Order: sequence, then C-alpha cells, then structure tokens
Amino acid sequence: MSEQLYRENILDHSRHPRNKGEIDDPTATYQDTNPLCGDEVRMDVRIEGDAVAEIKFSGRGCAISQASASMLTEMVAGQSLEQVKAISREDILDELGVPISPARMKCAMLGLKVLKSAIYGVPQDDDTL
Amino acid sequence: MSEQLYRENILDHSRHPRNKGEIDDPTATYQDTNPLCGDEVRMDVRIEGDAVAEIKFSGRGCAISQASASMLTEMVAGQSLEQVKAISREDILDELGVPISPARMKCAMLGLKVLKSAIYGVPQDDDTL
Amino acid sequence: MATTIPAPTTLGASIRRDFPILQQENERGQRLSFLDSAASSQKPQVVIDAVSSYYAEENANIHRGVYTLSERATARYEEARQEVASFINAASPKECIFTRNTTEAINLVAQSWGRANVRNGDLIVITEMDHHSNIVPWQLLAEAVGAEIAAVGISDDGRLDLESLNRLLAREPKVVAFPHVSNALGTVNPAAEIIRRAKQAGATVLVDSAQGTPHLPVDVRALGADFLAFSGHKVLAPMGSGVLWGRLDLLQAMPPFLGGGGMIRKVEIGRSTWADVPARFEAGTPAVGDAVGLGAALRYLTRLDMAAVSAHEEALTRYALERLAELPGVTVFGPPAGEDHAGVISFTVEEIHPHDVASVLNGENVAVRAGHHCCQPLMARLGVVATTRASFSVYSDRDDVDRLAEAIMKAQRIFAA
Amino acid sequence: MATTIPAPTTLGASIRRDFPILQQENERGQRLSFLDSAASSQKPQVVIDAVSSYYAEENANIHRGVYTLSERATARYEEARQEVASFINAASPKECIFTRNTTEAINLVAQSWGRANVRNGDLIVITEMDHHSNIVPWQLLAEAVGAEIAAVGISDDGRLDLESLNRLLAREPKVVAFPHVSNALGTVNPAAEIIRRAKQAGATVLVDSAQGTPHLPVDVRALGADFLAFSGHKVLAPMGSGVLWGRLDLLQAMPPFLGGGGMIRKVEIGRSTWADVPARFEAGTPAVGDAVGLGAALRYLTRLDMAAVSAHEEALTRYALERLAELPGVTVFGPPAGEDHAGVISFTVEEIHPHDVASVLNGENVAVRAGHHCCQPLMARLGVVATTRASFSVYSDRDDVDRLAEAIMKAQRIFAA
Ligand SMILES: Cc1ncc(COP(=O)(O)O)c(C=O)c1O
Ligand SMILES: Cc1ncc(COP(=O)(O)O)c(C=O)c1O
Repeated sequence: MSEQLYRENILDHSRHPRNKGEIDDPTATYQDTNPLCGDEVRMDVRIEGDAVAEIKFSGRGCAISQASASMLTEMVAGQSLEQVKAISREDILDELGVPISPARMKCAMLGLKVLKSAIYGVPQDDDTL
Repeated sequence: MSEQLYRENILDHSRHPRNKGEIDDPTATYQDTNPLCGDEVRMDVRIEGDAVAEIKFSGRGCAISQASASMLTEMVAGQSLEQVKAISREDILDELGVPISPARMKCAMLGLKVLKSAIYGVPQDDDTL
Repeated sequence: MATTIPAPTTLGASIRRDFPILQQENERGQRLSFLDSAASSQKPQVVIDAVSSYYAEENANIHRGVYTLSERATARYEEARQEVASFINAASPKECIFTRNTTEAINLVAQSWGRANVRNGDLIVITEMDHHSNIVPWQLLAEAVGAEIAAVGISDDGRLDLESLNRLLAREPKVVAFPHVSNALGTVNPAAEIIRRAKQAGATVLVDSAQGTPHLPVDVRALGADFLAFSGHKVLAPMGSGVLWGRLDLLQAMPPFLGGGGMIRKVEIGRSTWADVPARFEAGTPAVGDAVGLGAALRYLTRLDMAAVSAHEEALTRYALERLAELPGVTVFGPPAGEDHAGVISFTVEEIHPHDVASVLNGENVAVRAGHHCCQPLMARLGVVATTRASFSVYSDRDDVDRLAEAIMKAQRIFAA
Repeated sequence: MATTIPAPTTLGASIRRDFPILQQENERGQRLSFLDSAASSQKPQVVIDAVSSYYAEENANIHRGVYTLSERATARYEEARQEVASFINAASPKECIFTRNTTEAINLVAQSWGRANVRNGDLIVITEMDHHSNIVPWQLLAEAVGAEIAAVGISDDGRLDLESLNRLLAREPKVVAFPHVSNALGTVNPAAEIIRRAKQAGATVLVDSAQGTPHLPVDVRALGADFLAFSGHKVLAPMGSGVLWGRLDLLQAMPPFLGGGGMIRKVEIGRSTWADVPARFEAGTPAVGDAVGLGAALRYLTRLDMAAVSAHEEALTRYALERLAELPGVTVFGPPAGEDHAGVISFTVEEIHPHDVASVLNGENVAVRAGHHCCQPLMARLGVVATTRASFSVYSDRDDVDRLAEAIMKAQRIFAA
C-alpha cells in the first residue's frame, strides 16, 4: 500500500514542485487550507484572453497535497478556462496514478478546489468539484 | 408471581384500610408522593408523652402503597417514638409478607418514609430509612 | 407493492424469531408478550450482530484517521447517516445529525436554534399531549430568554383541538413543536396539516417523531417541517442512537450546541470557528457502534416496508381495541380505532391501580408500562394519575393481544376476590 | 498485590487474544499494531458480549417499568454506575453521571454549573495543552456570560509551567480546568498538586481525565477535585459511554443541563421541578447498552489491575522512546521517559509530513494518528502543524513498538529514495 501510494511521480513532484511560487499581479488568486490536516495551498493565475497564461502555486503540507497541486499546474498551463473548469476529481486521480484512500482524498483534491475557487471567484465545495 | 404479590392480607388492607382519615390537630404530620407512580400518602400522628397515641393515614395510589401504609398504622399504634424510629425496611417487607420487586419498592416504603419524616420533622431519604 | 409484503396480520408472528429476547419464557413456561415497545423496542439479531461485528472488525475513532480501520469506521458511520436520510427521505445526509435520543435532538434545537432566534415575549406553542421531552427543553429556553409557552388543547377522545391551534397561531408564535404520534394515547396527529398552518403563521416547526417514525412511513420533505426528531432505540436500534433532522439552511445558520473535538474549524485559546453541518453538531467522539446499529435497523425496517408495518400495527390496534371493549370495567383513552390511532393503547381498570394492573400482567409475562408516560400535563387533562399502556411493534401479534386481555381479566379476578 | 498480577511487560502480549479486532492481518499477512488507543481503545470480547447479551436477554427502557425486563435493565444500568463509582473511588454512585463522552461531560459542567456560577468578568483558566473538548465548552460559556479565558503555559518539553499557573491563580479564577494527561504529548500532569493550589485560590476544579483514566489508577477522593470527566470508549468500553463525576453537593445545587423525560419531578405546561442527582442530568432514554458495556470494561480493567496497566504502559513508553531516539531525523515531543510520560508519543520525521508518515505506517498495518490531535493551540505553541502520534493500551506490546520503528525507517527509505 505505502509503496503504491508513494510512487516515483508523487515523490518527484513533492520534492521538486513545478511552478512553485507566487505571481505578482495575478488575475485570479485563492488560498485554502484543509482544516483536518493543515495542508495549505495557494494558486495564483494570470489569465490572458480566455486562457491560463501563467500559474504558480505555493503552500505546505503532505506529499499528496503538494504533489497534486504541482501536477495540476502542469495540467492547466495554457488551457482555456472552460477546460480548467471541466477538470474533474477523476482527472486528478488519473494524474496521480495511485490509489487515494478516503482519508487522503481531501489532500489530493485541495489544489483543484483552490484553483477552481480562484477561477470561479467563489469558494468551491469539496463535494461538488 | 402476581398471585404471590397480591396475597389476601395486601388485598384486605387495600380494600379495607385501617386508621384511614385525618387527625384534626396532629402533633406531627407529613405528606409525600412517589413521583414515579403518583402514589400519595399522608400520615397524621398524635403523640402523648413519648408514644404514638393516635395515627391516621390518608392518600391514594396502588394497592401496595396503601396496604403498606395501612399495616404500618397498626404496627405503630401505642409504640414509643424510639420504637417507631427503629422500624426498618425489612420490618415492612416482613409485614407485607410478599416478594416486592425493585420497581415496587418505593410503593412499599412510602408509608414508612412519610411516617419517619413526620416524626423526625425533616424529610427522610428513601435510601436511608 | 401490496403483493410483495407479508400480509399485515402475519407480520408479527412471522418475524418473532428474529428477536432473540422474545424467545424467553417465564418460570411458568409462558412466552414473553413484550407490549412496551413505545418505551423502547426490542432488537433483531441483525442489529445486535451489526454492533458486535463493528467492534470485532472495524472499530476505531472516526474522521481524521488515515489508517484503514479508521477509514472503515468512518465509512460505516456515514453509511448509517445515508441510511437515515433515505429512511426519512431527507434531501441530504448532511441534514441528519446523530444524537443520543429524541430528547437530545429537541434540546439541540431549543438551545442552538432557540437561543439564536427566540426573544423576550415570543410565544412557543406545544401541546397538551406532549412528552416531557418536548416540554421541558422549551421551558428551559423560555426561562432563559423570557419567552412564553402555551399548549394546544385536546378533545376528550385525545385528539388535538385544531380550533385551539388556530387561536394560538393567530398570536404568531415563533415555534410550534408537537408530537407526530402521542406516546400515551396513540393519537396520530395530522402532521402535514398542522405544519402547513403553523408555517403559514410564520412559525418554525419541530415534529417530535419519537412515536411517528416507529409506526408510520415518514417523509420529511412531504411533511414540510423544519425539524424532526426521533429515537433509534424505538425503531429496533440500540439505545444511544437518535436523530435530529433539520432543513439544511436552518442548520447551517445555527450556532453550536456542544463544543469540543470534531465540531471546530479552527481553535485558538481565545476563540474558535465552527465546522460545517452536520459535524458542527456532533461534538466529541460519536457513538459509532450505535449509529451502525441504527443503520442496520433501518435497513431491516425498510425490508419489512414501513407501509406494511403501519398497516400491521393499525390492524393489531383495531383488534386490541375490540378485545378491550369487551372487558367490563376497562376504560380506553385516545381516539377510536382507525387510521389516527397507532399501536399504543392506554387504559385503566376500574378499582385497580395501573401499577397493580401492570404487576399482575407481569406475572403472566405480559410486559406493559404503567404511570404517567412522561406526560403529566396530559394525565392532568384526562383527570387520571396514571394509566396502563400496551404498545406494539413489528413483532407484536394477536396472541400478545389475547394474552393481554386474559391477564387483565385475571387481575380483575384477583382484585374482586 | 504485585505478585498476583501479570508482569508489566507481558500484559500486552498475554491478553491480545481477548481482543478480536487485533487478530486481523492485512493482505500481506502483517499483524495489526493498533497504536491509536488514545483516540479510542479496542474492545475485549467480554465487553462486546456484555452488550450483545444485554440486547438479547435484558433490554428494556429503564426506570418506572414494573415488569421484569425493565427491572433487570434498570439493575444492570445501576450496577454499571456502581462499577464506575468503585473504579474511581467516588463517595457514592450518585456522583457518577452517564454521558456520551468526555466532551458532553465537560459541556454539562460548563453549561449547568457554569451558567449558574460564572459571571461577567470572571476568569476561567485552562491550559495550552488542552484538547478542544476542554477549550471550546469554556469559550461558549465565556461568550455567554462575558467571562475571560486564560491558558497556563507549558515548557518546551511539554510540561505545565507551574509558575504560569501560580500567576493565573493569583487572579482568583472561578474555574480551573486541565487535562489529567495530555492526549498529544503523554504528559502526566501533577493533578493533585494543581488541584490543591487551585482550590486554595478559591477555584472550582475540573479534571479532564479522558487520557488519565485509561492509563492511571484514578481516585477522585484522593485527587480532591470538584469534577472529573472521562470517556468509556477510551477504557475498552463501547463508544457512546462517558462519565461525569462531580462532588455531590455541587451536583445537587446545579440546574438541569438537558430537559426531558426522566430528569423531572413534576411537569406542568408552564413550569417543572427537577429530579434528584444523578437522574436530573440524564434526560431521555440513556444508552443502557453502552453503560452495561462500560461496567464490563471496568471490571476487566480492575481484574488486570490499573497499577499494573500503568506500569506496563510506562515500561512500553520507555522502550518506545529509546527506540525512537535511535532513529535519526525523528523528533519526539513531550517529557522524557519517566513517571510523568504516559503511553502517548508524538513525533515528527524530518522532511516527511506527519500524514505521509501515518500513511506509510498504515501500509505496514501499523495504525497511528496524524494531525493536530484536537490540540491546535498546543500545536501552535510547539510550532508544528501536525505530529504523528502512537499511543498504547493494555494490549500493546514491544512487538508493536518494534514494528512502529521499522515502519518509520521504511518511510524514511521511501522518501529518501
Ligand atoms: C413522543 C415522545 N417524545 C419524546 C420521547 C423521548 O425519547 P427519548 O427518551 O428516546 O429521548 C419519547 C419516548 O419516550 C416519546 O414517546
Ligand atoms: C484529553 C482529552 N480530552 C477530551 C477528549 C474528548 O473525548 P471524547 O471525544 O470521548 O469526548 C479526548 C479524546 O479525544 C482527550 O484525549
């Protein structure tokens, strides 16, 4: 189980997060914490036209939450807002490629929740991502 | 069980209570109810010197509570206050002569509790009769 | 539907074997007729087993545990919540809060919603037939905030007086709280109609369904109430399980009831913020085993079909009312047999105190309750100190009723001797 | 006494078979090392059986029932209360109130005693190491009455700072509430000494013994506190059982907490009067099955001997602290091994988030908790977001500790890879 959970891609993203940092004057930004574990993720997005021109994330927390946020920034770079809005929980799970148990689901979804909250401009609910 | 509980003496005392009534100018009097069943018993006592010169009870309730109160008035007539104070739960149970189950114990002891409360001049506790 | 369910009159006998406690006999070889189900129902083996298996295989504290047992316990707990939501047709499991019992559920509303919404001079409407658990919490609230309490009257045959309700509604009460079914008389109140009128008058409405949920199919959305409370232990589930259902928007606006672990978002020494519903109202480690048992009980009842349960109990009540009517000296309270008389029958026997009746019945292994049934105001209204009460559940049958009638006659013989 | 009890170090392994859940293996055939007993302990078969037998043989609503089953259920319930009283050496069973858990017990005191006694401007003293359940109820009270809350500080090694306590006592607080044992650090606080000082300063004292009662012999009379709360589910009993112990004179002077059936003397629509203690504080149908299970659990623990339990856990903790000290990169919080460090160990592993540690451990069938342990103020004080926590009970053994250490090393290998 643990070997499965902490596959190379997760460990790699958590050790070497992609697009980590902040954007000075972001078009959209949002930050949230997972109150149960204390994971924190912030997403800064610069939108040009109808697409994600730049995205950066910052935060701290477990490998799952940070790797998932890092992967997400790679997934959405250059995508249209419609495409970003269409990203589902399943897309994230596919990208992570490891079995996420119920208790860790909130960690895995924190990045997506924060990004969608930033883009919609209203806090998104965990259950309806 | 039911035949045992409602032996002739109980039924007789509950149908034909002894010393039922009130005393006009009692030396001691007390009334209490059994909050769980609604049984009510009042005891009026006229004390002369150090002894029970007259005792009457009134009230309403189940056969056990009323028979027990009725029997008690017969037990204490003419006795000294010391003797009355010494009457125990066991004495009452002996006099009733039938098995009293835990739930009916408060009914069986109501008369004694009221009489002792009257004589001591302070409410007596069920557990320490 | 009617073709797939057991015929109402056979529901009782055909499932008695599911309930281990009913297999007991007394020292004289008499079977147990358990006729105190309104106080607490007996539990089928599937419920007892669900609780034992939970502790033998899945037990752990829930939420926040990242290990497998805790995840499984959490899943079982939330499945039970889902089972509750389906059973009463709630819009979402989030609307279902686990409590110890009906009493705690009503106190939760009175303390949390009540203190936030009821003001000095406001009117709280209850009824003359309420259980103490739907009276005292409102008294405590009324005293704390300076509100007034008034009770809807009842007719001599134990039905709510809807004229009296209308008069009180004209005063625009803040809350109307009433029993779905009377635990002392068996009266099934016209809940949907009462709710409709009360809401029209602007009141927030709580249904005390402690006796409704065991006897009737309950659909909170069809009823249209704001809150509904019931006890797991009266619907075949373990003691220690109860439910408060509330409309989500109301619950979400309510301050906490009890404070502690699990109901917080963030705690600092000086101040805290609260978790979402339903966690906000479930402070501390919940009774997960009891909740799991409740889930199993509701699945069992759903399999029996609550419409069938209700028909079974109505038929049995009709039969019992007929049998008792044949007995001279027996007075039955509450409405005559019919759809608005659920499986609860209160009676007195001339010249024999209700407790003595119950004691004689116990000698015949017929278990009934005697007393005020936590309804002192109702007893006062009926002019009695106490009654003897027989009440039914899914496992009750005609034999129980026959044995009840015979035992009453025996009591009469003993006391007439 | 010492000769009749199992040697402390063998207590764990020798009784593991009493706990059915511990017989589980994972898919790789690894035994379960359940190291989350501080959250909720596992239950021995005797406790599971006590609950099932209760429902299969004796279940009925208690009090006021005159039939045999109800009398038996009442007797079982009151025997359990007596068992609680003996276990903590209460002067009378009347001083022991059944609650759902520690959280409800503390809320009961804060709401009932608190609202009657704590006034605007009064000081309530808690500690920086308190569980949210001993923080939030006091916050709710403070907000309701306008009182102030202050927390006793702690030293870097997780002990209460008695100087800080003294400074707060100089302000004559109305209440002092503190944890007997810290659930996050394992610190055993000098309860008797704290109580002595607090009482001298005129405070009413509540001991949150949620973690004391499972690990130490508790004697409420020797401690001298006013209130003590603990959770049944942490002392091998079912979830849904908890206890508030209070000094009889205090309890008797307290107004009700929840209103409803069973806690009244007389009810009229407009007003009510209250039953005696403990009934006054047990509104509604209690969780009799859970209470019966608690009685069985306390009998089991008494047979093991709490002094032996405490010695066993201290020895195991000492061993675990030694093992963890050997692991580079592992930081342990709380006091060093010794009498004031009960069987709870919080740690962090360098470069690995506590939740990831717990997930890797779960893969090895080692169940530990990760998070803030309902102690956010303590986490803030320690400067961490979360820790991983291993905690022991009577069934824990050295093998569990070895497996913990190995699994931590495995996590380090995975994350170092
Ligand atoms: C109508 C009604 N309301 C409330 C209650 C209280 O239920 P509980 O004791 O489970 O809280 C009962 C049961 O006794 C009841 O019959
Ligand atoms: C020290 C302490 N206090 C209070 C609690 C709350 O206990 P419960 O959740 O059983 O109410 C706990 C347990 O989590 C605890 O460890």
